[in-house]
Amino acid sequence: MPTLTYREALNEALSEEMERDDRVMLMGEEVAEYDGAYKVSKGLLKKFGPKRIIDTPISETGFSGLAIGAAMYGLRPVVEFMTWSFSLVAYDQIVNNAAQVRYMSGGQLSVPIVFRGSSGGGLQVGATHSHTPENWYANVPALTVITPAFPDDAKGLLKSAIRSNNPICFLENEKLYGYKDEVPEGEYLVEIGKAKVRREGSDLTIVSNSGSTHRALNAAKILAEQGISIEVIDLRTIKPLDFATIAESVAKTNRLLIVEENKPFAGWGAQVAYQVQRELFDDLDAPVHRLTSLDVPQPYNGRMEQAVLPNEDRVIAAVKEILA
Amino acid sequence: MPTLTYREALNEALSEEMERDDRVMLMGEEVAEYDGAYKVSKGLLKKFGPKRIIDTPISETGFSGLAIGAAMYGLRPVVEFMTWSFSLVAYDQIVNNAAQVRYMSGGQLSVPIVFRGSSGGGLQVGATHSHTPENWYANVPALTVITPAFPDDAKGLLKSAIRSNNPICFLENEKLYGYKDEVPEGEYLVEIGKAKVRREGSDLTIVSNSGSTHRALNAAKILAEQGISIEVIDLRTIKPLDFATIAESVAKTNRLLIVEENKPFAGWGAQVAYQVQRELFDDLDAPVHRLTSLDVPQPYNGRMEQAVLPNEDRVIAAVKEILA
Amino acid sequence: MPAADPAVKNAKANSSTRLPELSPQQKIELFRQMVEIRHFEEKAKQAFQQGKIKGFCHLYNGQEAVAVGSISVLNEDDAVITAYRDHAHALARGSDANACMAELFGKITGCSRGKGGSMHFFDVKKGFYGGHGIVGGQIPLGTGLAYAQKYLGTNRVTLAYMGDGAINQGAVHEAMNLAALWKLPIIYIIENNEYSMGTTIARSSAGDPLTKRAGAFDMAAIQANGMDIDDVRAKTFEAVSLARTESQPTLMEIKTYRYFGHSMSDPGNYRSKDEIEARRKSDPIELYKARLLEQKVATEESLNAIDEEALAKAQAAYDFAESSPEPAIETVYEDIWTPEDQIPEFQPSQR
Amino acid sequence: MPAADPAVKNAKANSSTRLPELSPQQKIELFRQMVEIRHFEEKAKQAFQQGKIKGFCHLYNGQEAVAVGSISVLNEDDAVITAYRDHAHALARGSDANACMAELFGKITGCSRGKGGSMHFFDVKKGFYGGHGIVGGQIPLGTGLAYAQKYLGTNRVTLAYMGDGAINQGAVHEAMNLAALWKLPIIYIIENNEYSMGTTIARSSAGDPLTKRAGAFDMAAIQANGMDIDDVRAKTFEAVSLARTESQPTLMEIKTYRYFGHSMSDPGNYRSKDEIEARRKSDPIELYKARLLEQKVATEESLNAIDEEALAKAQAAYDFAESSPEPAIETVYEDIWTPEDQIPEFQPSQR
Ligand SMILES: Cc1ncc(C[n+]2csc(CCOP(=O)(O)OP(=O)(O)O)c2C)c(N)n1
Ligand SMILES: Cc1ncc(C[n+]2csc(CCOP(=O)(O)OP(=O)(O)O)c2C)c(N)n1
Ligand SMILES: [Mg+2]
Ligand SMILES: [Mg+2]
Repeated sequence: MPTLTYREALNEALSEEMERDDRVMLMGEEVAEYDGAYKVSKGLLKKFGPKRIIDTPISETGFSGLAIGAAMYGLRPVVEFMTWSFSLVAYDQIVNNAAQVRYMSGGQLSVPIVFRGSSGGGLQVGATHSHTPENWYANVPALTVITPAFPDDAKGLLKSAIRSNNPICFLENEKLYGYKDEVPEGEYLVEIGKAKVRREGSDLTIVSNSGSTHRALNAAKILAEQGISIEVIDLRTIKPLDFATIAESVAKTNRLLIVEENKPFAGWGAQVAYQVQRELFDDLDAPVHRLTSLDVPQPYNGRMEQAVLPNEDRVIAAVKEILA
Repeated sequence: MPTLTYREALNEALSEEMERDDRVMLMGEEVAEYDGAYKVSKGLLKKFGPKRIIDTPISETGFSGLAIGAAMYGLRPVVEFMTWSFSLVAYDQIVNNAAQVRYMSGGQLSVPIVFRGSSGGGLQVGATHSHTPENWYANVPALTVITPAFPDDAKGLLKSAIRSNNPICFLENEKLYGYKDEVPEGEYLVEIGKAKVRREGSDLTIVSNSGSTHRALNAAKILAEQGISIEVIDLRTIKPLDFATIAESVAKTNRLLIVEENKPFAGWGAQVAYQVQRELFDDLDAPVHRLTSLDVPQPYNGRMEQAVLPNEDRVIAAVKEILA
Repeated sequence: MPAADPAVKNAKANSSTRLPELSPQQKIELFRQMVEIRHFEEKAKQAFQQGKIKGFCHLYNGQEAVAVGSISVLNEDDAVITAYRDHAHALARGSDANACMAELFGKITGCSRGKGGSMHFFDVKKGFYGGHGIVGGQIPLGTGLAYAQKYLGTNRVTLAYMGDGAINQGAVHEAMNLAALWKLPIIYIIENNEYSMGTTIARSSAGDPLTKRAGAFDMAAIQANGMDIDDVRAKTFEAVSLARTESQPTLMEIKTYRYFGHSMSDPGNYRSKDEIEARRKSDPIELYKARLLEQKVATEESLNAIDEEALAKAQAAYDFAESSPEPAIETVYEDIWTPEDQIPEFQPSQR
Repeated sequence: MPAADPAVKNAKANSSTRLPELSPQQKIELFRQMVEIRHFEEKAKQAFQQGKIKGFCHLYNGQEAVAVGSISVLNEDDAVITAYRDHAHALARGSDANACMAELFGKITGCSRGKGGSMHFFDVKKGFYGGHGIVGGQIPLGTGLAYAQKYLGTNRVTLAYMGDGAINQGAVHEAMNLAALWKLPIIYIIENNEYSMGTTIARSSAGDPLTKRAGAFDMAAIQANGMDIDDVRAKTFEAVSLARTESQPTLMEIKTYRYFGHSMSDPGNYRSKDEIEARRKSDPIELYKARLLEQKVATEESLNAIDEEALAKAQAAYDFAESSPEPAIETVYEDIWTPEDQIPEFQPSQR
């Protein structure tokens, strides 16, 4: 199997799906001539031309709404937010239009659209540029929220997302673009709404997503050396939530730690915690714990930002606290 | 004590605070000459003149941002969203500017601003107009989110909010504007961040806010006739969360039901549930349950909308399920 | 190109494609449409007052010539999108009055299955893309319809309507820049009824006339008299021709007036009775009626008969709506997701 | 009033308040400021390449005459706000170069205590309100500063800067309408460096020139040559006078050019070396230097000495930043909330 970066895997997904269906097009700031701010769309302009790879002005509300309208008309747009932090200016279009026109029209319309781009902190770009907006979207009925952690999932989930006939928020992670791993060639679809056990273990389950999955796996490796066996579930899709996979694991380990980069108040981890205590009340040997970012805006300073994020040390400490 | 509607109580709070401090001004669509779409600002233009009660164009991003800038300069603006559903177009200004400039400036700036307006469903105004956006804001560090359920709290909390030197999202409830109750005259401040036990009971605790508190109280009354004793905690402030009051009650009743009008995925109730199972794991005789709106966009049809909302019947059924 | 010049810059396109003369039947048909809309709205008003319609309900009385006139120059497969004051646009597009009234009543037979209500009518088969509640939010969507029309090589155009108040939403500005930049076949129609709720245009919008907003983008702009359906048709036709032949957008400002409050919940204290009475004197239906009589296209009796028929049709719609069933509660879970026919391999477990 | 006429409509205000002639010292001071900014940025570039500065870092080289010239016509108590390319505006406003460099290094001695970084400089004591990362998001804020200045009767004005790409954000359009409608004492300055990241202005903005965007609102508009500090000063002074004497906003488009990539992370492949070389020939510092020499305001040696001093100052800032302490980790919890001095009764338990 070829080894690709997360970035290349996304690029391959885009390219394959655009080849497959000429109603698929990519629109966003600097996606065409610049090859993408993070080079996810590298080479696509050359391959597909300016009709299908479109540079936009800095008008997120305008081009998001435009793409939603185009989807209502039968195109299958992929909209790149240079980062998801910039989607805040387009929040209304995504929530009120992408997510709701099908319902409000009694099912006459569909909105086959993928909003995608980088997200998350850790690169010292400050409070305005480091959001993890997955809950803001996952709380909205009819929106699907996907956050891949590995190159294979990046490819397989993006391909599925583009084929989906429904509106999808696809949150990539800036820090993972350079991450390399094996990725199946050609037709490779990963099912939306399915979590994946990325490491098996018996003492405690960690549920995480995106960058946090890597922190969790790193911590699990260190803990293994200390004789502690951690099962790591990568959520992949935040919503719809694959509760069955979580439940199966927690029924086995009886302990759950959730690791998420969100700010703590009512992040998706709170939803997981709620469902687990409700459905597996008698299986739990300890309360569900969550490890999140600290409840402060993102600072620029590197040491401070590391302290804000749920780093490996904090994961290890939390595991030990639960097992204590 | 005089009896006022929720609407009149808010009006009194605005009026008193504007009299007290002439840096306080009110800005929004139809707040002046029209006396407010929901008449919350009735008579204020007459009393304070057009310099301090300002009708705006339909430009929520523009006037929210303008008001944040004015707050940075020392004014104390109150911004009315005709409904909070329309704040979605201003989401970036509230999250990235109101909530973050103080932090990003290392504490040089403060943003004494109150965003307020009606919110919630139940009036058959459809999916675009029925949002309960409290989580979308409460998830953001540095934002305070207040949702009063009664006229006295509406007055006392709005006065405190206007005096606060920090940015506050104050979510009123369309369906409560006509609700009447006793309200203390003159100087009456309610502390931000404090929940209130609105009914004492011993069998089960309900935590709720805003319109849901009324549903909970109605259900509690009916249940009392059936010999079931419910304690109802009105959260009042969603964030910062008054966990102490919740904990005290749950330690007594050992059972918790959360009633919130939010769509279910990662609503504030999930946060409450998370904290309760974590801190009071051994006190719980049953898992924490949540009753939320159904996970669908808001339908127009009245019977359907009632089915979507957490109505009294659903509260009673949930209580009985927990106690079974 | 002149910036804020309120004249469409397509002299060429104009000369080659002239607005076709209407036959007497066609003229009478336009009259009928306006009258039907008027009666539909009167009936809706009555039903609202009876408590059969809930939520917000925005009536169109006074503005009929705008929707009917502008939509009359479209082809059947062109697209239309508007805000929440949407009954007339659906009806002018040919939507079934029964289904529209039933939507107001929240019935399953409604044009949005009772889920949309007054503000959220949809009839995609007729090229009507809603009915949108967030001021200005439909304008990027409409721009996207035009984008797709061009992308797919359809030679179709889009009419995207908004109120005068909507022009101050950033979304409108962003969308207009995109349309001008990418040469999209769209006509933005401001229905300038002088008020956004209780706010006069002078208190909400700097820059007069509103066509100047197009000048910012070197976009064509044109004004029309919304009380005169022929003027609306002529000007819209110019803009539609420019869109269809040169794929260029236009901003139209159509001057009109609404007789009732902003919505049924608005007592309308910000306008005097006198002002409204004065404006009713240039009623678009009366004006057109007089013209048809003058042109001897129809007789007083025949037009009165149309009025009677329209009234009966509105009553029939009311009866249909009234007698239609409520949606089954389970339908609350329908229409959230489109079936995933593109990824059949995951169907069963997809959701 | 003419709509898109790129001329400020304040002939009256102009004649009464003339841009004062600069003394030789003042001219040299302007030169010094530009040179200091240039060296500061060069030093920042070096520090970034050394890995001492992280995140995004947007340099100002080539644009110095814009910030220095426009800010030089302000009073000390006027307000300034800009986007993320903000080092120069802070420095021109009189911020301490050491504190600015320390901010880039993320140190506690930084002008935002290490919390803001390159994009989020603040120095409120100097009337500098940031440093904002979301394109266009600062424009409503700046409009609010001007609103408060007027509300409080200060007779002060605000300069609100943005890039040419920012003009397509809806926030900018909404704010300009408000400023025109409410007659706010603000000057919107587009620093038109022809690119938003890799996108030329022709590919992002319909309507040429950008001053037409003011025409939409009957707002005064004026262009300036951003390579010529005297022109920037003269035109900004006109706009500032209009704001101060008549409380009227102006949109300025200042034509300029940036020499380096969009940010330090941008290789800048979308422009040829030739293009940049050609533009460097009209360097604002060189141009002004030549003028000062021609006017015999200074000698080559004295200007070279200033250059040396500026270099030394930048190096000193670097050293200061380097040797400053990191913020204590606990400061992560500081600066979230302002103390609640207005409601002392609830202080202890407020948070
Ligand atoms: C973003 C947003 N803000 C506010 C509202 C509330 N609102 C609905 S209609 C309206 C007035 C619109 O006036 P105009 O655009 O002139 O249209 P008209 O009603 O006159 O047809 C307002 C303020 C809304 N629906 N959306
Ligand atoms: C809303 C938003 N969208 C996108 C970005 C990413 N971004 C930062 S700067 C920039 C280009 C801005 O160009 P311009 O306004 O011309 O300013 P310049 O960089 O030339 O000074 C972009 C796209 C952002 N910060 N905010
Ligand atoms: Mg109007
Ligand atoms: Mg630029």
